[in-house]
Amino acid sequence: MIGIDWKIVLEVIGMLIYATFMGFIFMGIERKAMARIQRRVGPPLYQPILDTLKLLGKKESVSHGLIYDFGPVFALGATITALLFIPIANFQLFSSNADLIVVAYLLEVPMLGIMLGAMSSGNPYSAVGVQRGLLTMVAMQLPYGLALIAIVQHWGSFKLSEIVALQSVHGWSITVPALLLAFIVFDIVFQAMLGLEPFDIITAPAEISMGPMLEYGGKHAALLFTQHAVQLFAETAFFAVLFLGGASNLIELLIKQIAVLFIAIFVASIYPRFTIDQAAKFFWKWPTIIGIIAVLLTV
Amino acid sequence: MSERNDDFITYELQEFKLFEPLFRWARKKSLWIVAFCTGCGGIEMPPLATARYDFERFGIMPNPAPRMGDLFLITGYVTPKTLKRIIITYEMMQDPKYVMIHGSCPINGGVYWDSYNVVKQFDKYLPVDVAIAGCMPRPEAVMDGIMEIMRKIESGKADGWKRYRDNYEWYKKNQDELFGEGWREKEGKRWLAWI
Amino acid sequence: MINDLMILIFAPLVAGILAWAFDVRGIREAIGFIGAAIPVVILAKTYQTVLSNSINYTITVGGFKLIFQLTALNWYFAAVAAIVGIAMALGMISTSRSGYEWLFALMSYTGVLGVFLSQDFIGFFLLWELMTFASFMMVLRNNRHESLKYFVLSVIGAYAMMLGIAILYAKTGALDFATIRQALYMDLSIGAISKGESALLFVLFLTAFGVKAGAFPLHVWAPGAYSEANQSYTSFFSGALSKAGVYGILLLYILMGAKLYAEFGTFHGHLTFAYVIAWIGAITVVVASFLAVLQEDIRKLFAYSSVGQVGYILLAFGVGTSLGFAGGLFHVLSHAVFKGLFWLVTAAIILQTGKTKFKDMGGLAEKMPFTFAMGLIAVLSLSGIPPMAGFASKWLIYEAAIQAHMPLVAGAIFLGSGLAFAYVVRFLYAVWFGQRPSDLDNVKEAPLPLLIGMAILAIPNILFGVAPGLVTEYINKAFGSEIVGGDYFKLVTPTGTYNALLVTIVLVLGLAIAGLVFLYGATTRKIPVTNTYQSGNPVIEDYNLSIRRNFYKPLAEALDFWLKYSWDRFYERIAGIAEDFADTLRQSFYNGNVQSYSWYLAIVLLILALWGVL
Amino acid sequence: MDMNEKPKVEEKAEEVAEAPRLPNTKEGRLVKAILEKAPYAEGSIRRERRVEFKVPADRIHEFLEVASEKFEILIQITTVDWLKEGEFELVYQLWSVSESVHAFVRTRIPRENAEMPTVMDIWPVAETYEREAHEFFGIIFKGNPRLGPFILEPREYEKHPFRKDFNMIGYVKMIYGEDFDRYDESKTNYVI
Repeated sequence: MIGIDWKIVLEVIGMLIYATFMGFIFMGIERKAMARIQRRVGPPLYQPILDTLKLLGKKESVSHGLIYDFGPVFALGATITALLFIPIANFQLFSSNADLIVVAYLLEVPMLGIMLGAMSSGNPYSAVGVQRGLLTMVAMQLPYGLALIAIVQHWGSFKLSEIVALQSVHGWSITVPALLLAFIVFDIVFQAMLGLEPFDIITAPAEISMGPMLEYGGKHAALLFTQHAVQLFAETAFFAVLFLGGASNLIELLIKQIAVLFIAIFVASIYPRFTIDQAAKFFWKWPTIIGIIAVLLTV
Repeated sequence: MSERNDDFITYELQEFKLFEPLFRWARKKSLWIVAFCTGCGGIEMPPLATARYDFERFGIMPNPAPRMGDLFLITGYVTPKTLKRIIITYEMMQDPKYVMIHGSCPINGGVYWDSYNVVKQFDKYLPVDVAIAGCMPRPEAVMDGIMEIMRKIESGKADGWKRYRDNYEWYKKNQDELFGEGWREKEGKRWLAWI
Repeated sequence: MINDLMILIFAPLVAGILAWAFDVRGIREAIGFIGAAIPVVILAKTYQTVLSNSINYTITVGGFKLIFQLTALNWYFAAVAAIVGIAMALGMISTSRSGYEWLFALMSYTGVLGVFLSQDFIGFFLLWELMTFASFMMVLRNNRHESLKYFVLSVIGAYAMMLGIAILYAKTGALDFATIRQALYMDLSIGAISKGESALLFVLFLTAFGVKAGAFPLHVWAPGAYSEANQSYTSFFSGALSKAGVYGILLLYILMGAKLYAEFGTFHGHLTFAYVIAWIGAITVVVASFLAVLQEDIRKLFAYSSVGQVGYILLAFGVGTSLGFAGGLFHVLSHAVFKGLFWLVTAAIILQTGKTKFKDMGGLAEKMPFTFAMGLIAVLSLSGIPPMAGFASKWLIYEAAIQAHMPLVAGAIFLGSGLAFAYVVRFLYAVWFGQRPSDLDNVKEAPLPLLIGMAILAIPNILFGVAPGLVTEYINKAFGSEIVGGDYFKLVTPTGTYNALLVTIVLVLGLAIAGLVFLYGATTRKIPVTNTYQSGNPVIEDYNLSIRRNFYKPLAEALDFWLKYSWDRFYERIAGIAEDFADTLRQSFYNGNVQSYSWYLAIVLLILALWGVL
Repeated sequence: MDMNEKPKVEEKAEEVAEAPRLPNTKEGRLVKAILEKAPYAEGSIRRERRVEFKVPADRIHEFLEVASEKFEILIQITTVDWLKEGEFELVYQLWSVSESVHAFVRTRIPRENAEMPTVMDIWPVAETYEREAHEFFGIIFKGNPRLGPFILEPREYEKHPFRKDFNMIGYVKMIYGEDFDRYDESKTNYVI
């Protein structure tokens, strides 16, 4: 149907390798920055790569059934799909074929993959983790939607490449007051999507020992770590494209992504953890109110 | 329940020919500690993660899930009741796994040498890679132990898990001798009333 | 050609009567299946002719002229009902216990087809009542209270429609749609129908169709009725019958759209009356989804989910733009397909395990693999995962809602789809995964006809997910104008694109890459469910390892302020008041002794005399 | 049984006079008040904020009900095994939040098949302390529903390990066999 033109195929392969590598480096930056905030030396930047290699190199691998294996594979596949539909710097990849809503939904799909696998492991802790993950997702869906609607209404188009073009002409989204509110809302939701501190109810390390990922070891955990890395890269790119005007080349995009990451890290290293119904109440109070104001301003 | 363990032993392992040196380096540089503080030394581990000693420099991170963890710290005296949990958690960990025992109690019973409730020699029940002397060793001694286990992994001598697989019958005999045959069933039934 | 329509409409009814007559296990299933298959055949045959012109058929019955017409639009609705009907027939082959169920199932099938095809209010009303009566009888067989609730609300809807028809007849003097439409159109200038009357008409028709579609305040009957009827019939009940309500709303647009626009004007750029429908749809989506998440019974969960999904369609029609109609129509098809599939999966589960509560199910994935695979397809489609039909229709609705500058309504959809995701995963966890209770160990796979029925409903889920262009191209022809561009695999709207095929291909490639990484590692070893990490404690068979009861307790706590109010209890209280009033009336007036009756007569005569009438 | 409880050395000097002159301090008034209501007990003041009562075994439940108005919290049930006198000494340690005074209520019961009424009806928390006392000393608390193996392994539970007549060295030698190697038969010179 579509002629296989080798330019896109090479771009895709190059982008996947670049995104995975940078995703791991972002996780390394995350751990290093949190360590430096606590006046510790902190691990080397490439530590997540080492962790994933060690997990992949495990000599034994355990599984609770077919769906237990399918979960992480589906999560990583969905994240790679989401990544390839975002216009990253000057590479358009497939972004001309999909728009904001499709990418927003593709970024939600890995959650289903992880939940699928975690549920089939039959462990009570992972069941509690699944319950919390779903409730967080339900809670953040409304503000997340409102922020996206505000952007679309302001720029009048769903296509990400068009939004980037408009931003390069009229200036970044955050310069518009209404979209600044949407920026705040999206940043809170971004914190929950990555599972960083105030909202790491899903994998609450002390309470329910790693939440859904509890029964994952060896190569399943390696898959989940790679998925987290690619998701980190995809979501920071999505954030940059929507609010910080995308980027003409990779370096500029990298700077914007790291800036967004540092906002999340600083918030994460300060706040204690919400309980799940506090998080739900919080998401339906402040981010939703700000989101509604932003949406009404841009109508 | 006991026959289920045998397949856990007879299951063949994955030998990575090409990337073995890379994986060995990765295993050395990223050890994850199973956050299961067994005895009185559990409180000795957090100082290692604080700003002064910071074992995260070496890529060590406490991890609550045994499936992902590979370094198991036995800190302090080991009572039979805790030993049952340690054995179950140890068997859940995935294969290249290492055990490090802190303090003299797991080595030879230490101060509780004559107590009915403390296991005298931990080594009879689970293979040990590095033992650190001292009635709760100071963080410097523990860091030295960590250095030691990293050197052993690098040189391939940290083969506690291989020893466990090879002479599993001997370990199992000792365990059954202490707890009695089929102790997992009995233990599970005993706590059923409370769950 | 002419009597095709008659065969199309009344074949199921005839088959139903025959099946009821020959109440023998083998024969009535065969007759019933044939009765359900005939409409599919006729619709397939008339596909080509419908695209160009419409087929008409008029018969005069007792002085009334009934007109039946098959145009592109109602062919679409009839086709949706036919697909779900054939799947229902297959499902009922294995789950129906008597001819009674076949009779009333096929009678409601005739009613729905008649409603979609009729072009005048008499035929429309009669077949509407036939449909309601048949579905009421299906529910009456299992649970009197729920059927009574359904009956009362349907009667309210029927009376509202009757009044509306009467007013229209009085005003325009005609009963068939074409002349009414013409008269109302001309009425814009004359102004025979005042603003108040058109508002009354709008409210009457809205309640009439709202009851059947399960709109917010009138959704109370749906959970009870959907869960008490025979489960495979419920796939038709919620898949096709609720579409009759939605077809009614569409009819409202066609007949009175211009009039209502002239009367009520616009509000912030949207048609006022359409904005009301949109908000009813949005509230239905949010309320029904929240209630669906907190349910403990598998049937109640899917019942509330059906109400919520029909709320999506109402919302899409409420948006009022042509893209809104396209999205709504596409969602009619995708909802009928994945909800029908869900109900067949529920039928299979209840047939095999005999249990309906979540707390005594679990771990059925190994025991019923095919049903589980069908359930997974339905889950992916309902929660709107890209390669499925559910996503394509939701994507169109999002586009329409945001493009028409209805932000808060679009926000409601986002919340609704999040909740849909939550309750669907709750179903997956409670039924398929986790630890299997000991009494479910000898559960076998569902019988063959049920599986075929599920397969029939699963194929369109995937087909229209990967190639949504097929449906949107037909909708463009039905509306005559080019609403959604793009070829079979790509949807192009003025503001956004969605290439379904490319998304599927890239998803498959992604899965392949992830699979490669997976295969590289050590070969996996299967372990029993008791070998899990319970912080080291030994786990034995009779530990309860899965959360099956009130899975979303924190959400219930976060919402306890809103959960205090329930329309169901409100209606029950009104019913109670009405009953008490009737009792007091009976005690005081009709107390049986003749003297008081003579007194009443005397008083009435006196009043009439004073009034000077006598 | 408390590990960190310093062993009780029996006070040499008995209370001299029959009706002890209680100083007019907060503790004094408290003890006087309780002694009026429970004449069968003897109360004395060890030091500021610590009070002591001796109560005969059969009247203990009644006395504790009286004391529970003033002493709201039951901190611990300590058991002392007097092997030579063939008696267990049960010490109910109470804490009065209102007057912030710590009370020791002592009773003596014979060692062989020791029986005690439960105090769970006064302080429900007593269940755990009684189960512990039962497991380690074998005292039967009538009315406590959940006596039986509590923390220890069932094998050690039968031995009631904290009784003085429990031959620990012999038991450990039997359990751990050859790797229990650093002892000398006579307890005189331990070889560490």
